[in-house]
Amino acid sequence: MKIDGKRNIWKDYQKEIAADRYFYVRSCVRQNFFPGSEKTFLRIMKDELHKDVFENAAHTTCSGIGYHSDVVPFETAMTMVARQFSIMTESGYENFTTSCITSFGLYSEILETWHHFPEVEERIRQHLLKATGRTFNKPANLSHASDVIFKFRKEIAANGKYKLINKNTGKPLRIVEHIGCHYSRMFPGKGIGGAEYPYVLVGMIEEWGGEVIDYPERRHCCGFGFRQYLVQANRGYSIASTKKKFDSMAPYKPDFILTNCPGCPMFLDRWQYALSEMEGITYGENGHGIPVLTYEELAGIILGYDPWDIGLQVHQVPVEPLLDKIGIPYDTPRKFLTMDGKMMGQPNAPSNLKFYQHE
Amino acid sequence: MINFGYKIMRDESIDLDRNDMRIAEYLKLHEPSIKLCIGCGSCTATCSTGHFTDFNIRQVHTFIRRGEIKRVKKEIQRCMFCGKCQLVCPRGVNLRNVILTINRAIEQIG
Amino acid sequence: MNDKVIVIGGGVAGMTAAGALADLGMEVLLLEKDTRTGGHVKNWDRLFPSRRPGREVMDFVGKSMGSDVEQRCNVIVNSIIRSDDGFSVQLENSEPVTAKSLVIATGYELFDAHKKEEYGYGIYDNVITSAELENIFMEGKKLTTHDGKTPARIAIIHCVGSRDEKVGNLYCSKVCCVTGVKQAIEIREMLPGCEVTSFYMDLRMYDRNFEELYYEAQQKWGVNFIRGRLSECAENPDHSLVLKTEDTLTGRPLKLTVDMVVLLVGFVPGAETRRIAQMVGLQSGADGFLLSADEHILDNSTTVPGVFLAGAVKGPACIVNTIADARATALQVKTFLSSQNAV
Amino acid sequence: MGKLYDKLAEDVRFIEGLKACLNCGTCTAICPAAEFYNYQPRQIVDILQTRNDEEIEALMKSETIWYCGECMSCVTRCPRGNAPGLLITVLRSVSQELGFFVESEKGRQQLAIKRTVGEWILKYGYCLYPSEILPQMHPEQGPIWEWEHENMDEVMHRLGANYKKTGPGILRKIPQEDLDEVQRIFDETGATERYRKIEEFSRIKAGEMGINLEPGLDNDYIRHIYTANEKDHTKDA
Repeated sequence: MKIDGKRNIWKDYQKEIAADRYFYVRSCVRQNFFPGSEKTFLRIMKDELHKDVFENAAHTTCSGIGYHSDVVPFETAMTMVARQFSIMTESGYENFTTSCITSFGLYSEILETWHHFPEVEERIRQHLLKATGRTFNKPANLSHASDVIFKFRKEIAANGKYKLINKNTGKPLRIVEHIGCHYSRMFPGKGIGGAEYPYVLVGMIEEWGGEVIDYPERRHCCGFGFRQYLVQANRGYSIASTKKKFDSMAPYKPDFILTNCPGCPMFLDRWQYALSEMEGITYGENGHGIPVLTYEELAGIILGYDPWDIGLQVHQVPVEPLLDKIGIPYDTPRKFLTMDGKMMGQPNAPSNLKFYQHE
Repeated sequence: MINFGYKIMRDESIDLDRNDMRIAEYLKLHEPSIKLCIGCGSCTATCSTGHFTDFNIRQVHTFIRRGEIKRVKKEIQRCMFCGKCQLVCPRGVNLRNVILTINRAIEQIG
Repeated sequence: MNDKVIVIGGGVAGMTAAGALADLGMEVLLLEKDTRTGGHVKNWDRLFPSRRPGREVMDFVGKSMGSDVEQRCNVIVNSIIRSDDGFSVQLENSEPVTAKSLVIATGYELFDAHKKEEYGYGIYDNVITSAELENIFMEGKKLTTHDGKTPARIAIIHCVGSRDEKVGNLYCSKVCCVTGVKQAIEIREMLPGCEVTSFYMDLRMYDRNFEELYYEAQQKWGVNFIRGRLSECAENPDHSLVLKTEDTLTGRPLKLTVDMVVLLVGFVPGAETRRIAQMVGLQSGADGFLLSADEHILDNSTTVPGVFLAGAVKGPACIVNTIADARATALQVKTFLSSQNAV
Repeated sequence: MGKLYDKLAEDVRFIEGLKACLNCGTCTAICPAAEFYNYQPRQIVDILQTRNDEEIEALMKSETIWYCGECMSCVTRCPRGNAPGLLITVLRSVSQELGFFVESEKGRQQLAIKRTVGEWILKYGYCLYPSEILPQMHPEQGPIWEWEHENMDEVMHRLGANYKKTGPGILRKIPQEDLDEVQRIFDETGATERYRKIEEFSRIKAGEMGINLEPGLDNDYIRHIYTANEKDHTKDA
């Protein structure tokens, strides 16, 4: 592998990312499964980078999961997106940053559609006006929240307490990066690094001291496939896709997986559990899984945030082995406590996948 | 082991790294004209069985050459040996003997 | 000014045109930007379909120029000025040269395989181009992987940079199909134990003895042909390559691991051709290659009086067609100058 | 050119997605669904470009169009600028509009999606909502999700959410006036009508199949479409 070859491609896919004053919209999957990640993103943006990130309570889902599972028509999804733009406009912002990759892909697709078919944009403006009385400006800058963290990766490294180095061996951690399909597959120019060798996560890993693993099924989808997970009968396909990826990456013995899409970390995490229960397979060392992190969680780790404050306790594949490798202290007794420090019971341990509980 | 209500699906792609190519090799050795196939589909177009069923002779012998024997083991028994395919083949592939050879290979190799 | 013609470009087209013009009694100046003439063919070991050495053709074309053609290598054309009685060509670091007629024979470039990102050229160690393979043959080296091992499986990938809107080239490059078949045979000749698999969409065996070569590759050399365009290439820990394609004849996705991949890179219009064309005001087609005055009946002349075209400036062409074309161009030049003189 | 084809071609995604296929197979080669299902995106494009209404209708009634996961990997690779994944979205839209979706096992699942994600959007303003993601319907979410589900208010509070509360934040209660806007957008742009059709065609189909369908998720038809894999989806129908 010649890394310079990739660097030449990365040069061709630079992308303009706004420097401040972001209008932030949330992700349905993130809020449900890894809420700590969105909290950590805002904490980093405000406390470390002193940026203006604004959220308006009136924004809703973009309806993307409904759209990609085909119950929500394109016309509706476009108008829902137009409404988000309208809320951005009324809030006085023009840099739109989304937490979700499905949304980011949908926003990109819609803006592109409007560019090529201005009559569609006009029709959607009429729909929105009629339904809600709203008008809107299109964003001056559209980014995914991972683009923003990428942009400030050096500042985060400068403020950082930890590096992606194995403290026992002194060697860089070996990391698999997984990019959400809708980040740049349809429009390679909209993603940092393009569609074939996206750089958005690689850039963070390089900057924070880790080493990136490229493996044959790197580009393969995590298996979500919308309806392919939403309906139980289809999940055999979803889990088979994930298994394909794990079988392909396992020989490289990755220390963890880094993701930028809200859905992927959930599936890469949960399907490891399901595979351990269905077939007794575990992909890490000694019955451990391979920890899966969001980029917000990783940035939080680098900055020395408490693992349980950034939400690492809601991973089914425990992250403790990774924290140990980096040398991050954690307080196991606090792992499953409430905000006020009260007990609320603990999750059961899976049968085959190692899990960490307190006494 | 927990039953989650579904099974992990099997990869249905053709994996030339893992497939057993013995029958394909046997075929190439004993009826070398098969190597000349250009995938034109003349055989399928004229196939007697294919006219009444969804049997696709071109696809079947292509699967064999890819080592996908399980997929077409039953399928191949549907050939009626009318020999029309051989008459129309632009590359002179002896398709009748291709099928006979595959059957022999299946008997010998499994 | 006597009947002087400047031929720009010293590949097979330019050399042939120059030789033919000299035979017809013209005074010919051949300009070549490279250090020596011979174009792409001088780097090609053996030629399809007969696999004769490329050198034989180069020798013939070289000799055909005789001593009457003035050759100047290492020259860069800076500008071309048109006047009533011909053209003045300004050269870098040199006095201008003048002529009554110009033949543009600046040829083509090979597609830059880096642009086909998903194939990993320049990233994965064992992905090479057809031109690099030819170079290995030319230098008489043994074909090995990047780390010096004898490859057990090689894949040849057709249509790299051709028939591909994604890289901006909708057209077919014509000669890659037969080149791929030729190279497959040559690999089998050199490494009998090495399996060779070609991934193609169509095998466009359009010319004499091409289909026969394909037949030979299948029958005698056991080359595998799978109908499906390569979708992506990825590297294994041992630097072998996983290829993903559809076997379109069975309708199933197909995976194959190989030790080396050879990309059959197509023709693209040359930057130098575009530059020179602009100087004289010639138009390009949608494919970027130069337009002649009429694609059927005036394919050697252009809309600019006195400017003629030869060879692959007009699109992908094989050697036999290029030689015939260049000779036809010479005749057209002669006809043009005769009519000028008559006036 | 047929009427069905014309109908499909009214959609801008169809115009963007169907140029001219040369049957090279780069899409099928890397399609995650093609690996596991009897599915080839190439075949979808090839059938559509025949403009043959009979074949297109059969396609819209088939299992085939429901296998795609809309990952759009095919779009990245097509050398002719086709987008099989986009064409699938159009085929699925029209299949639901015309009631063809109930003719296939996979198509019938649309009712289960409508009654979950589809209704949650209107009820909560989110595509997913934690109290609705029941561990028994999502056993692979594991013990961690069971624990979260049992302690949702506390867990969400611990993780910094603004669960069920007003103001901005994670899983906040979206104000009713905003949910009303979403409802009006759905009414105005065809989503409400699509929901109605999914319900109506499913009701008729459930009757034909003799399976009890009632509102909500706790009924035999929903259980059936949510779990049934009676066909071999790896082989031709």
